[in-house]
Amino acid sequence: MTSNLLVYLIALPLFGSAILMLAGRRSDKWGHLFATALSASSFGVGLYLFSQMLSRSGGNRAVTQNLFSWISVGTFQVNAGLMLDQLSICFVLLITGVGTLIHIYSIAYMSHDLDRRRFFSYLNFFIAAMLLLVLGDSYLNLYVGWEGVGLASYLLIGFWNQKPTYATAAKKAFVANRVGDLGLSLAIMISFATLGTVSFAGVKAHAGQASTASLTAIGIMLLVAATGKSAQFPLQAWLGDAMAGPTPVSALIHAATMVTAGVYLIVRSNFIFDAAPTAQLLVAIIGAITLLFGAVIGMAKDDIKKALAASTMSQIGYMILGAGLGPVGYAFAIMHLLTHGFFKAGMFLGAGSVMHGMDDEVNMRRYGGLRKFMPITFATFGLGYLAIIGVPPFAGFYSKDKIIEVAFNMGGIKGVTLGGAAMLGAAITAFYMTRVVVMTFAGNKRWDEKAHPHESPAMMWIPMVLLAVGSVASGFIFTHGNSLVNWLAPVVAPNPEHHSEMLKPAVVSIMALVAVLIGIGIAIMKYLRKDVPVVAPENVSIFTKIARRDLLQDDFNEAVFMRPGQKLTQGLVVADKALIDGAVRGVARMTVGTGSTLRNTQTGFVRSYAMWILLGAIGLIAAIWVVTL
Amino acid sequence: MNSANWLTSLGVLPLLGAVLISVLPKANDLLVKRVALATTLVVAGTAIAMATQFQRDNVNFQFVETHSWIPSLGINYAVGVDGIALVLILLSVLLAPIVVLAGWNEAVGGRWSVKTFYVLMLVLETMMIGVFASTDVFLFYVFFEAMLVPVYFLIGGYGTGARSAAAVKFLIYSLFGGLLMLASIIALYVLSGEQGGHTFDINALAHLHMSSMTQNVLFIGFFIAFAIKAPVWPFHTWLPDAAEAATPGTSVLLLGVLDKVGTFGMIRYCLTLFPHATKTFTPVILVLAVISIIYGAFLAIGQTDFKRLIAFTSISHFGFIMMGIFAMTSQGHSGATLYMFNHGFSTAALFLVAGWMSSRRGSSRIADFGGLQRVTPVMAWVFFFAGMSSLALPGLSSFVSEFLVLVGTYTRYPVAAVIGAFGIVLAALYILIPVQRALHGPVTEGNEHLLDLNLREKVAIAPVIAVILFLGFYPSPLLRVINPAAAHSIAQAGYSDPLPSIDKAGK
Amino acid sequence: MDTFVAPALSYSLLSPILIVLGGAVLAVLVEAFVSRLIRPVAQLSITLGTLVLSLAQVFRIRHASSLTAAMGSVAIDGPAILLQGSILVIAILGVFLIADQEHFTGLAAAIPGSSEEREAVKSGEKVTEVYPLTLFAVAGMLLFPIANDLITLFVALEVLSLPLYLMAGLSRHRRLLSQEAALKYFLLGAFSSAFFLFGAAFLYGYSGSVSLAGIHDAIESSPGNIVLLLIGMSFLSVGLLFKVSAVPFHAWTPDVYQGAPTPVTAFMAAATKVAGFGAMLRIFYTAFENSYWDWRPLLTVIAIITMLFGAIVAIAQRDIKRMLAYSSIAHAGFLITGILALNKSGLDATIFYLFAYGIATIGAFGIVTLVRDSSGEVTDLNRWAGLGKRSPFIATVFATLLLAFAGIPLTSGFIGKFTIFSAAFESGNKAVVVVGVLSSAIAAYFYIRVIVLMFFSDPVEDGTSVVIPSFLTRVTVIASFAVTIFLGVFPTPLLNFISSTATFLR
Amino acid sequence: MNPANYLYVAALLFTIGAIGVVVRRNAIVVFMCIELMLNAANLAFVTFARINGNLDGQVMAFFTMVVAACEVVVGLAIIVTIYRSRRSASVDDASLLKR
Repeated sequence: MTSNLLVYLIALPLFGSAILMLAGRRSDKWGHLFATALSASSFGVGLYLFSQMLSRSGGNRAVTQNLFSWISVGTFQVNAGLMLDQLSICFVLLITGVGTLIHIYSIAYMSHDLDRRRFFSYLNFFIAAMLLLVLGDSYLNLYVGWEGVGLASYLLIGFWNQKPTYATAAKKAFVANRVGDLGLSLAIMISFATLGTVSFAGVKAHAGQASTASLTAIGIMLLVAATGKSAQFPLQAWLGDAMAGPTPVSALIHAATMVTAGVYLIVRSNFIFDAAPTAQLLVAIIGAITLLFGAVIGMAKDDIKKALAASTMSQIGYMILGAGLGPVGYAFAIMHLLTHGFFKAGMFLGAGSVMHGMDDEVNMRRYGGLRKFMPITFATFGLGYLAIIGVPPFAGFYSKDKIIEVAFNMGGIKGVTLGGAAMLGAAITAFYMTRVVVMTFAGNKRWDEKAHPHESPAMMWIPMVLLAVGSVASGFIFTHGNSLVNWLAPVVAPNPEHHSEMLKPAVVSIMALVAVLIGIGIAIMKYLRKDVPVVAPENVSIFTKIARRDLLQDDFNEAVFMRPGQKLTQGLVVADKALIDGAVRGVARMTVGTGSTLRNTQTGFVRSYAMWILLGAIGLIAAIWVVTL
Repeated sequence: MNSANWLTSLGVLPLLGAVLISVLPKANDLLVKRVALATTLVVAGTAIAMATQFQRDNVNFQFVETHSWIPSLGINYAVGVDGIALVLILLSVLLAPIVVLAGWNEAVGGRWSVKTFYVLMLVLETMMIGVFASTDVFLFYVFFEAMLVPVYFLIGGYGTGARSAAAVKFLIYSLFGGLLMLASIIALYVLSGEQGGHTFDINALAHLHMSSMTQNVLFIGFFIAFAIKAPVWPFHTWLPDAAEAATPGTSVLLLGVLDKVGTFGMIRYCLTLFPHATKTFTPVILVLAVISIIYGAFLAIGQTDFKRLIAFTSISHFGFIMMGIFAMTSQGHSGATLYMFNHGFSTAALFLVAGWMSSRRGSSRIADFGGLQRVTPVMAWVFFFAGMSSLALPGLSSFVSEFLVLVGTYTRYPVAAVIGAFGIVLAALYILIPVQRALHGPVTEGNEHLLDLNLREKVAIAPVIAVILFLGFYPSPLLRVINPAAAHSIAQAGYSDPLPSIDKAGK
Repeated sequence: MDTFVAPALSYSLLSPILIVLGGAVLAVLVEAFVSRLIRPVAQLSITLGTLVLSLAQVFRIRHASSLTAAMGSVAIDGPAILLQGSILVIAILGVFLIADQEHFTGLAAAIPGSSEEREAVKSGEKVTEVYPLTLFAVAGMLLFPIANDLITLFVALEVLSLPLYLMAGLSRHRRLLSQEAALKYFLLGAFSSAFFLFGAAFLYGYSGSVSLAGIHDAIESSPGNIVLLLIGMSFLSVGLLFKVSAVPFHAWTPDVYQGAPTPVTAFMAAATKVAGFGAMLRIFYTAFENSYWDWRPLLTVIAIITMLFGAIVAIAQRDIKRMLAYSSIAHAGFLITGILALNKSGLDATIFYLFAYGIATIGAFGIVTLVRDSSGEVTDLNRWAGLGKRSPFIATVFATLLLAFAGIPLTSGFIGKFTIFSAAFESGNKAVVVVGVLSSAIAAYFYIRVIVLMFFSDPVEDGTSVVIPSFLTRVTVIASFAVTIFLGVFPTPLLNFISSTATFLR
Repeated sequence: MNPANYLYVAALLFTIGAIGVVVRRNAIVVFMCIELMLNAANLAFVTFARINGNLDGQVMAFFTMVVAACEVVVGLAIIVTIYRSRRSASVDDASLLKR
């Protein structure tokens, strides 16, 4: 089934971005509105396609559009083709929907920035790239979007790049992503070498014939790609710094959409992972590690955005874990992705509005008792909070508990460890999110007198409200009658045989709730009962110190990659001059030297010349003698 | 126009322009420049017209033209193009007007008059066309060597810094390689004489009977010449010096076109004439290629000067091209040829902007710049764009070629491809580090009053950007021309694409 | 006791030589009897007239071939005609340079710096002995490559050498150097010709005949004592290799080239090489043909040493004339490879190379005569800096000639190198080809260095300037420039003519 | 008596001459050594003429004498000029041209 509307999903925002770029300052007046309109219209197209989809039965809901033959050399045939199926439509709606809300929010948030127009053209560009990522019908098309969003995030993180640290953060993000991209491109190479195709359909069709080894290789490479893009261990280090970007960016790119691309990639490649258990297990393990890693960092952060970033990392860890659990997990991974999209974006926008009110103060130790000053922000943020810690009946409860449950149900050591990790993560999540809420909205005010906290304009709180609605309702909607699971069934093909339930869902939920309550309790003990010092106490345990230093992730990279790399580079630069070029110059110098030495045979004394001739003659005789013997 | 003499006319046009310029009054620089620009535009137009006549699926040389030149030595003036040569000729003639327009004032302050500069330029253009078009090995050699002279004077006469030293280094290096090739050519000549009549016709020589020993020796003669031309580690040290000293325009032609003669020669001569030797040496060459990729990237990261940095990035890119060529798969081959074209444009973009930056700032040291994005947004953007195309961002032309090379190599030589792929990461570093230093951060002093691009410069760079974008999304026009030729040259070398492993398993 | 038979001489075939000799005698008479005022003009016109006439004769008999022109003592055949032609053309161009009297002392016999020398200079005396000397030398050169027996060979050698010894001493400026050059050239020349003669004696002893044909037959039937042959061959080679300045018999070349008046240098650098190699070609291709197993290895070694030595030492030179001298040594090496080839293509290539190289050399030295300061020519390379600025045209021509020496395509030098190397390769001497290629790479370096000096370095303000060339000099320079380019682009006519005519008569 | 002996003499003379050229400084003496070598050659020629039993060698000898005479003329001219300007006939003094 084909549809020629798909291209418009991408074309509209791309067009907007291009116009704003070319028009430059001339479009300062209307640029932001234009961009928002285009994003919204793209959302409209998405909705229309969604409605059409609903009108068709499960099997043939997917639509494709083939634009032209992009690269065609020998057997390497890649079309510029788009594919919209049940999986990608979820993303399309999330991207365009949340995206549009954040456009609107940014109109107000960025109103004082001289370069707002440029900001919006970036945003549009991001929307287009992200849509291409989820709509591309082959790994190579996905790759284009994949790096496109990378570029967008680079540009947006470095939006205020006159600040060197921000510029560095942007560079860091790009490079880390490139490492992931390396994985993706290798995956594509392997799949072409083994399967002779790189289109999703093709790979899906032939995956069965390929050897497990090569499929595992592909899977691991895809996982590398995912870790890069989704800030998973060990490529997670860039996400925290990425908070240098304007808060709407953090909400859209580094919470709701781009960072979840890794999850999309893995779920999209279910046919590979299902056939490569090792790779799949690795995915689950990475997810588990990261969800704890992020959670731990989250506990120690005083910068509200960094705390949220850490929690994003952790939540995506849940998704990856879910995706790593195989057919039963894919749907829940996606579900958590969507719900997370709502509540995390909402909370980021909330954080943004707090910063807006506190003239860009990000240190939570300088907040406190803000709830009466910005009630709406508090309300929306609170709902998001309840959602993320997984309190029923909020969205997080449904999605996260499902993942924990499925994890336990893997059975055996695997089940216990993964499930346990997820459970522990839930508790920690509850702790640090409570900490955030308490430090920000509750307790005594700790900001100095210059700050005049105030509620943000409607332009900003309306999107927050809408997202809050999402974070309340979405979970219920998705799980009501297994709607999302069934919806995604044609894509991810859950295997019918039912797992031996190690634990009943109810049990899992109760355990989870208990864990959450413990987390909340400790947090309240620590931060509500005693009042929070304005400067972070130094006399803390080594663990806290390490956690504050992001578990030494940067120190590690620096020690293992950066410094040796720099040494190597300097060494090579010297070696190039000294050895290679030196060798060349040496030969030249040697020749000249020989010349000036031989020159001295020309003594100027005629008798020595005569001597030469005489010796020459004798030499000739001697030689000719030898020759004839 | 009679299709037989397309190439000759193409080659003669710049010469006519040169003659015309040389009779113009010395004083009137503007007129000289205009004539030069007009000439190059006419040539470009003619070339495009010719390209439309090219039959894509015909793998034989087209627009063939043969006149006996030195019959007593069996030397002919024989020209003709296949898809690969055609693409490279297009590259040369398209870059020429851009270079003229972009470097509108770069001839000023040279040793000699502006006139001389453009005469040399146009003569060089003729040579470039000739070197790609000739199908007679001797003729090729003549162009190959004669081409050095104008470049030598362009670098030494109009460059900056240690220009004459750089020029000499360039010339000696190239001459040395050329002479080794001459030895091989002489051997070919003698062999052809022993096997029925002296000839230099590439097709005839391809059927020469040679012992594998002979093949290897002669192959080395050719290969070193080409390896020096397309600087391959460890023959590269002339390039950074030359690129640093030469004017931006010259550098564009040097890196963008002249160095391609090396890689082109590998395809056209090494592969066609010495298939067995090619097989023998492929492992060594792949190692060299991979080293070039990584080594070039690392040195690029380590450079403190824009021009040297770009030079080293090119060394890295030439590693990719060579890898693609000697991977001996249709993807690798087409990718390599496409890479040559794309690299021409992305380097052109990088070098022209770098040239504008340094001419405004009076220095090409990266450290002297800072915060340009605030002062000169357009220039900064163009540089950033050029950088992105240099690091092969998907959606830009160079991505297509780089990925084809990698995929094509992987199917036959996975290890080389995997190591080479790390160039992708390093590329991000060698582009983003200078971008951050020069464009981002606060405006450092000395840069507050730099002027942004003027209209002429915008007009000059616009087509480059357009081409890079267009080919990024729609490379087919070129690929359709390249593919048959590439497939042909692989078949000639006695290779065929490896099958996907599942099919192999099936067999 | 049979009756005396008058020798039968075919004068028309010998006419080129006879004309030149006649002209020389006439010139001597003029020197003796014509008044000083009109002497220069008269001499110049006589000399040129003679040479042109002789050239015309050569052209007239271009298809002739005879062994009996002078009772078998000379061979008139293709190579002979070609070489004589080249020599005459070069000689004419050389005389054009010599005609610029600036270079010659007014009174060769005067002590440098003595009162009578100053007198001579003041009275604007013009030396004109140089013309008859030139003519005699030319006559010797014409005879050398066609001589078909050892006697004629020796006589020709001396006839071409003796005048050159004297001419080397005629420079106006730097008299002492000039005289020293003459002395060295003379002593070493005589020394080497003694070897030549001794070698000739042994060859005669081996073969019992002084004619090359006789030696050839003797070698074929190899009757006599091989030792005699070997000694004879090597000593004869000493004399010849000396003339063409091959290492280790080269030592005179730089000194003499530098000391001699530049026009003379030009003349002898170009013409002597042609004559010398002409003779070598004939001897090695006809007389020694069958014993090449004996001499080829030696000549190979000498060729290699010569190429490398010339190229490498030239790099270290600071004086343009010395540099050209060493470059001529290197070229001698290249030419020897042509002799080594010992096949038709080698013969053709060598003849082509000789002509191309001779013409280019004349032009190069012609330009050297133009670069002067108050005290005459400037040969110090450093003072050539920025010549390209002072007079672009001259610099460009010189650069072109240098590129020709370096063997860059589209110049005669390239075709020459290519043909001669391919001939050597054909004959299986791959090593020589490789070394040749390498040494031309080295050689390229110092040619390029001069170009850099002329174009890429700024002029030093020390009064060095390029004088407006006299008409004749201009003709020489332009002619050699034109020929160099023409032969680089359209060598076909000459190549064809050579390959169609050049076959030795035995 | 064995004609070969004449050849030995010739060779001896030639060697003496050659060595003389290398070791003696005075230009005149050097020149005379060269003459000696020429005459050694002459001796060889006539000897061979005798051995081969034809006259060519002897003819050659006559030619050589003439040529040698010419050489003397030229040579003395040069040497004398040098002597006059330098007041010395030592060949080692004439060594301005070098390297």
